[in-house]
Amino acid sequence: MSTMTGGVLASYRFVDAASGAIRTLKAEGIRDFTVYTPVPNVEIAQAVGHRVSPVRLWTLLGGLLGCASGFALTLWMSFDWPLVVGGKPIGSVIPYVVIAFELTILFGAGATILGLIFHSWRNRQMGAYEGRFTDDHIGIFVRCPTERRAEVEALLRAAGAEEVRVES
Amino acid sequence: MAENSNGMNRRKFLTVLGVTGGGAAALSGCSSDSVEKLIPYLVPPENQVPGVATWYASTCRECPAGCGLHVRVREGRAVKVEGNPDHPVNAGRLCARGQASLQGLYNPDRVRQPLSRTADGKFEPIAWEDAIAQVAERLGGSPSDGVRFLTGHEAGSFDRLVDEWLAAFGSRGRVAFEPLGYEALRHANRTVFGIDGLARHDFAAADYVLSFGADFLDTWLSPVEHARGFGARHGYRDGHMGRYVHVEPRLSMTAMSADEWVAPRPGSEGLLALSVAHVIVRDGLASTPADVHRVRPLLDRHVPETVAAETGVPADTVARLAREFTAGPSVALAGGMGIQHAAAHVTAAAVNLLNYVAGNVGRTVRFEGTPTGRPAPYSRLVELTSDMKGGAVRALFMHGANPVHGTPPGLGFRDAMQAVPFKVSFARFMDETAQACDLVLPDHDPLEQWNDFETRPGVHALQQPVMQPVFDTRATGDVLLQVTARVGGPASARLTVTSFKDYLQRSWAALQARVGDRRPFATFWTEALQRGGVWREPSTQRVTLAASAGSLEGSSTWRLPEGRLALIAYPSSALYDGRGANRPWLQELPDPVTKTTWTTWVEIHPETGAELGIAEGDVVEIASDMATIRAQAYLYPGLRRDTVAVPMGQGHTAFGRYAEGRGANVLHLLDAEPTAFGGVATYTGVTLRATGEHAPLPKTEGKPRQMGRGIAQMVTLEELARGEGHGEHGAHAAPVPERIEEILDHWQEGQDEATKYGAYEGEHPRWGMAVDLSRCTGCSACVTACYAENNIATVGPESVRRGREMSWLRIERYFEGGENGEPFEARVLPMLCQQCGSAPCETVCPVFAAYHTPDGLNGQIYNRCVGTRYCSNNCPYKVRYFNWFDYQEPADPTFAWPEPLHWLLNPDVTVRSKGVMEKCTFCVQRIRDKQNQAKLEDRDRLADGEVLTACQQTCPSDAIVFGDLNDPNSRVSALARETRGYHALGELNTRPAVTYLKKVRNLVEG
Amino acid sequence: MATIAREDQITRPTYQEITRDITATLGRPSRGYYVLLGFVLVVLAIGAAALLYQIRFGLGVAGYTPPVMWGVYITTFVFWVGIAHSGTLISAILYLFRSAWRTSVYRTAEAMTVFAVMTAGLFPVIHVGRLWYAYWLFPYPNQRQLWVNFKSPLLWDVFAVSTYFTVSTLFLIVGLVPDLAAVREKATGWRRKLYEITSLGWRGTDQQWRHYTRAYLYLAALAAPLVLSVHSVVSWDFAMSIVPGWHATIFAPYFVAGAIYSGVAMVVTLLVPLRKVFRVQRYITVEHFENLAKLLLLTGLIVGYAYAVEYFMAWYSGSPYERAAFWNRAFGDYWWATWTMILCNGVLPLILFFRKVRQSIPALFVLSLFVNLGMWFERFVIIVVSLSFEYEPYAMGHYTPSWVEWAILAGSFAWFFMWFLLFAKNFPTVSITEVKEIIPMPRKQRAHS
Amino acid sequence: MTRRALAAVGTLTALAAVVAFVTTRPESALRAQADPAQDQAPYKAPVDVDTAGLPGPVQPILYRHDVHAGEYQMDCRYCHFAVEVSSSAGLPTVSQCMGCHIIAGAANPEVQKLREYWNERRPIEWAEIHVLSPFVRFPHSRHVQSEEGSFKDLEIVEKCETCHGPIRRMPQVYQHASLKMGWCITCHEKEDVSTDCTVCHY
Repeated sequence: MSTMTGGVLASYRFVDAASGAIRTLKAEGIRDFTVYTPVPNVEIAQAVGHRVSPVRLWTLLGGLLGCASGFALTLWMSFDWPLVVGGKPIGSVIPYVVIAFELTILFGAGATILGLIFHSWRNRQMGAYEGRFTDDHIGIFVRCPTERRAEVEALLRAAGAEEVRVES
Repeated sequence: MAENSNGMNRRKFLTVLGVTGGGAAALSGCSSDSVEKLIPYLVPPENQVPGVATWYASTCRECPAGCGLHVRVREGRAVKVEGNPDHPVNAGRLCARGQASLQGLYNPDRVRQPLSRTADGKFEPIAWEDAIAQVAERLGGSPSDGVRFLTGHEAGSFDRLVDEWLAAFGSRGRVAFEPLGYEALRHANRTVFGIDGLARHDFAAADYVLSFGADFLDTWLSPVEHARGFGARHGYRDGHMGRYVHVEPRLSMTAMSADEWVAPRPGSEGLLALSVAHVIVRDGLASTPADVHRVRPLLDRHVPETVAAETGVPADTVARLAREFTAGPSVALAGGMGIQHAAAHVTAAAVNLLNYVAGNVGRTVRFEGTPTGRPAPYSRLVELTSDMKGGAVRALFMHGANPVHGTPPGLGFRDAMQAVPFKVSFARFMDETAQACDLVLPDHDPLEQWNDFETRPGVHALQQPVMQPVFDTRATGDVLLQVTARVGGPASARLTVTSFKDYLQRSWAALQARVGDRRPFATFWTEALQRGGVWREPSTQRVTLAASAGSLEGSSTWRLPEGRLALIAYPSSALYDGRGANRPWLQELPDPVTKTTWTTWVEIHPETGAELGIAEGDVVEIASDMATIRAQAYLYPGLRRDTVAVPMGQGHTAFGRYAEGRGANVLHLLDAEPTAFGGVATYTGVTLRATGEHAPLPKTEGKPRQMGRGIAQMVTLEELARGEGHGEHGAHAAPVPERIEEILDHWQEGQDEATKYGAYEGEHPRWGMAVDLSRCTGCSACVTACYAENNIATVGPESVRRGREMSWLRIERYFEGGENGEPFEARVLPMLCQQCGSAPCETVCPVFAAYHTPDGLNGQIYNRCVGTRYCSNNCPYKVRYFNWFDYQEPADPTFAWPEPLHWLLNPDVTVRSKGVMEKCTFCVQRIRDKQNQAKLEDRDRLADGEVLTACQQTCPSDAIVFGDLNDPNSRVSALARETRGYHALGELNTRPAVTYLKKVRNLVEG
Repeated sequence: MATIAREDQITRPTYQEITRDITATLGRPSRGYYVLLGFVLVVLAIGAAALLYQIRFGLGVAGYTPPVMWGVYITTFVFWVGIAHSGTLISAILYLFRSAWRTSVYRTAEAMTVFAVMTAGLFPVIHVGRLWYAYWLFPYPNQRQLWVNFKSPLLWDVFAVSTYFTVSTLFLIVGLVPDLAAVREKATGWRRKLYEITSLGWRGTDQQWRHYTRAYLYLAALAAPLVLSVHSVVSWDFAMSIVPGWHATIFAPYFVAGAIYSGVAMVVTLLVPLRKVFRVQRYITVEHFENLAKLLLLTGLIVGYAYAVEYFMAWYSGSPYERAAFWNRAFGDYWWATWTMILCNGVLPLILFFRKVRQSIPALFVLSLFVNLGMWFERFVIIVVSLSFEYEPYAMGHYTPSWVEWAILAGSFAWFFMWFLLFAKNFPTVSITEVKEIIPMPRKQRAHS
Repeated sequence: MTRRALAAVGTLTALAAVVAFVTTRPESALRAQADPAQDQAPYKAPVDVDTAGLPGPVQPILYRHDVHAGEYQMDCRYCHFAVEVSSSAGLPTVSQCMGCHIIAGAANPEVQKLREYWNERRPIEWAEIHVLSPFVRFPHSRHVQSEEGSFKDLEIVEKCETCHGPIRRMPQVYQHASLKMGWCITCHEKEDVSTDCTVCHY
């Protein structure tokens, strides 16, 4: 996370150019940058080289919690006030599987969303942005102190940027 | 329930009661304040503890049978009637009409105060004193025979008072007209035995019943008493049962219990009876009395072979009937209205002879002396009518009779009334006759008044007021005495008592002397009130043949006119002659045979229907020489093809909201001319015509046949004797291997064990029921009892058409055979919640509104019910009923208890609101009540038979037994173990608590 | 991998065109739109009035005839739940299968899913006797200390349908976020505000995509079994009971197939006019319809097979009740409903074997209407006809719906279309991002293609 | 992004808090009864009370339970005569009131009201305080006669006060317990008596 918001913003038309730029940046030891893409792109992702999102853990834990609470809820409620229906055991596990299953899904999905929100928030990246990055351009914003900006600008241009500007 | 009702709940019930109990007889009805008020009595009424029921003995006056009643009174209101167990006639049982007597008491269409007709023909209220003054003024002056008094059948003090009162005015113009007057039977008894009266038939002593059209289980004479005896003797027990053969062109409800149905040509039953008698005498099958020689010539003319052509019954059948009839104690019966054609007296006389030659008279057929108060034959009414037309009648008083509706219009009674200058009715309801009167002085309901009734010789029954009168009515006896007091002079000198109660007590003082009781009168009186009356064993008259016996013209049968169908107009088992038509319980009670409600139908044989192009529900025009009426068709295989049948009782043009404008009055088709025996002939020739109109019949039956599903099962006596009681069932049941059975049992034990938590721990009873189908006659008394006990709403014909009737207990009626030459048969089965051990309904309820109680009931918690109706879908028996509308909401058009009908609501049972499911719970309120009582007496267990469900309590033939299945010594568990026992749809593994015992038919061997 | 439009390889749209074309669908609505919306609202008002009438006087105003205790309402409930199934199928299951043709149709299908569940969810409430207590079906803590019966299939339904609604709504929203960000950039005024809020600050950064793609994958992975479970649970409402004609093990797969079948039909019904009105023929092409048609054919064959199997099982079980129930279906009072169902669902779709039909959009549209109708009748037959002919012959009955039920049924369609119309004009009905996704990003050097 | 994410988390937390709040069980069934220490000395009811300040509805006559049951220690069953035999406790009839008040308390204005009722032969319309839903059966007799659980050694008045509150100290009666199902059940569970639904609902 960076508190510094100033930097250099470059926009690319071509994906190979953008990924080349990312690789160059990383080679130069510049890691504090944000890449904007209109669609998720494997090439860019590989260039950036994040590890797999931890959201999947949330899903797993949510699902397990859902399953456990599904059985806990049904069984506890059944025995809290035992009422016999149809001669069936008070705590009938088989039908409760359905509830547990649904809660697994519900909690799993809920936790996934929470994880998504949480991690997106934790890894939020401040910086310059342009509307066309959700349309057809790829943007790379490099946060850097004023003194390095010229160097970065040149580097991004060299990689084939359509436009580069310095944001303060 | 009833959260948002204004006034229809238990609590309000208590509230307003306090006021009336305190003496201010204002029925504030539904319009009570929004603030809840508790109103105590001003002074404590006798014997009344709030919340605790008091029981009073009285007598049922719904029909002339006169059964004894116990009336349950809560907070000063009668809320249920049951049979008086001490009463010799009904021994605690009651029929549907008796159960519905409460709806007479609380009928919203009762005449609420005296009414006087104004110049413009409308009625307006009048003060009692003015009304009495008016009557006194009209009667004052010289004594004359121009005063006439028409009553219904009365037998007791009121009967005598009316005669004395008339005499005080110098008149002997009393006519007691009972529409179902059994003129043919009386005529036959006079002709054959010289006895002016009716016999008593001992069904409990008769192994063989041969009925010639007598519907002795629906309306004939004393149906509850008959059902009791018949159930005891004809019901299967330990390898024995009676046999019952019914002879009538139509299979009536009574005949559905028959082991064999013989359908002779309509009008020829008498010949059949005589030919049976012929065979008996010819073959010496019985030790016939010596004086039979007097009728030998008559009998000799009726050789089975020659009679067969007339009756359509083969000679060997006749011979067999004769052999069976004389094989043991037997009784033959002749129909009342069921075969009342122009030759009905011949039939009745023939049956008398048959009984006589078989030696039954004096044994199963007993004459026990003449009771007080005999109804006059219809012909007397005809005379009265002509007197009226001739201007001989100055003043006409009417009580308990509705001749305008209850006689063929050809009689012209209504027109004749125009010729009478002063007509006074004591009717409780504004019926057709009261409408044509000048003064209507409403009588108390039988449950509000003092009276007595001599049901039959030796049975002196008392009626006492069980509660304050609902409306501003007066007992007619009192009014008569007030009139004489007002007139003064010689009239009042002859009647010195001031109230009818005094008059009654005087005659009871005389009775005390007659029965030889030497205690103080107060003791005698109190004891009689508590018991419901005084009974003595009557002496049996010795009977011999009268001189006229042989004069019977045997060939005088009624002949069906060429090209016509024979119409049978029979009394409705629910509405009787029509007097029950203003009781919603009876209107909605499905007819035991056709399962139709709220209307008039015409029963047509399916083949006849096909010939005439008539399908069920088609509106049919029925034309006789007299008139034409319209009724909806019901195709019934239990009829001869040349016969159609229409029930009486509907077609009221007055008589209140429940009766008016429903169906048609079949009496319109009948000839008003009295028959040779002085009655109305209820057979006539008619033609049918389909009108092209069609509407679904308001009937509760879905499919008339059980598709081999073994719901109502039957076994023959022969099969039982061979040990084949397990019977017809098993369309697909393959034998289960023993090992599998063991595994299943083991699994079941595990399941049961896993339910023992909380309230389910420990020992509990398991409530169960056994229904003996060999006793059940389908009379439907239980259905109405259930309505009464459980606050079940009536829904009206439109809802019945949609199958929305609420009857928790219904009598299913299935037809068997009748096709391809198989004998036709009808079976009945009371279907109620089976309180399944593994109830399919319970599991599916999302909110536990349906669940299993520790004592084995399918609890239904109305206030928890959300109304998904899933339980009903999943109930294989379809015994769950949904509140489609708000039947308890006075503001809704579907309100089922218009004021003051809601007073009959049982305060111990929740009145259900719209959107909830309801059902039978074995009268759980009765179980809990007894359990509470037992606990207060430090008893943990209830005794067997301590709890009686409402249906069991009223069942005239004792077909229903209720108790604890976990107690191996209870009556119900003994019955449940019988070989005849089966569970309806048992293969679904619902483990019902209701065990049905198969119907047994005593078929002829070979 | 299939691409969006094989036949117009040359005119494959650019990213810019995609954004432009799809954003254009959110433009100022025509008068026709308002007329249609107005009509829909009027019908909805009629349905609402009918419902109020029913609440006031009781369920008796509907045509219920015991023993038919469930009628049009539950039929329609199952119908809408079924409709709801194709959305998640297309978006989740086909996503997992990496089937590229889904991208231009999945948004519509998914929105349809959410609105169909919203419609379906009304019916259990409408059909209960005391709908003001319908919340009792949820296990919430209350002073009565009473819980709910988890053994009841209705409770499973409560959980399944509400889970389904939640998850499919989340799924829709998650998929919408990048699109809303794209639309945001083109919008002005209040709309821009709206999209700024609803796009949750989406910029398409590498971190966002990193978590997003994972989350989306797992959501899809969760939604896929959910979709199968929900209609299985709905089918168990019937299969768990003892009603002849309901109690069958085939019900879960049979219902799931039927649900997808009806859902796909509804997607076709919606896409045909949508494509025309929104001028997105370029994105939703004949090939898409052909794929949908194949899906229709597949599920239709499964459904047809299930019909046959039902009869076979009724016969093979030897149970007289089952046999009678199925005999009654085919030849009893409701024969017309059964044969309508068989004709629409089992016979008509067989014409999809012809490629010509699969590629004819008008034919597909008409066929989809038939399938919609047929699938409604299927539920009607299963529910009403089975209930009318159960165990007790004495208690059998015949049900005809009343005007109240028809009005509420019409109202439910209005409710559904109201939401769909509002959605279509305010949110992209074709996924901008995913359509782009299947078009390779432009490269400077032609990659080995 | 930050704020929105925070808002989402906040909403969820709030929801959880609401659920937790709702989950709290209902009030305990048995409130503290009248302080036994007070019963040592004979209770003296205040002579004048201000009805305006008292809880509970105003009755047509200010009948003082604190005087009758508290100070004079009259048995509850004297007036509520049916309580041991019936589901209903029973209300005294006006004639029963007059049994004493024909002589007693003649000067008291409230007693004079009673006499007016009696003279005019009017029943008194008391406002009902303890209103159970119509679908609930509450047999007073079973509860009053119960010897089970904590009822074993209680005086009858103490049994009454278990549900009706400190009647002996109430100048004007008010509803002490909620009379809701949870309240019934809490006691039934505590006393280990049946919690079967059809004990009360039918």
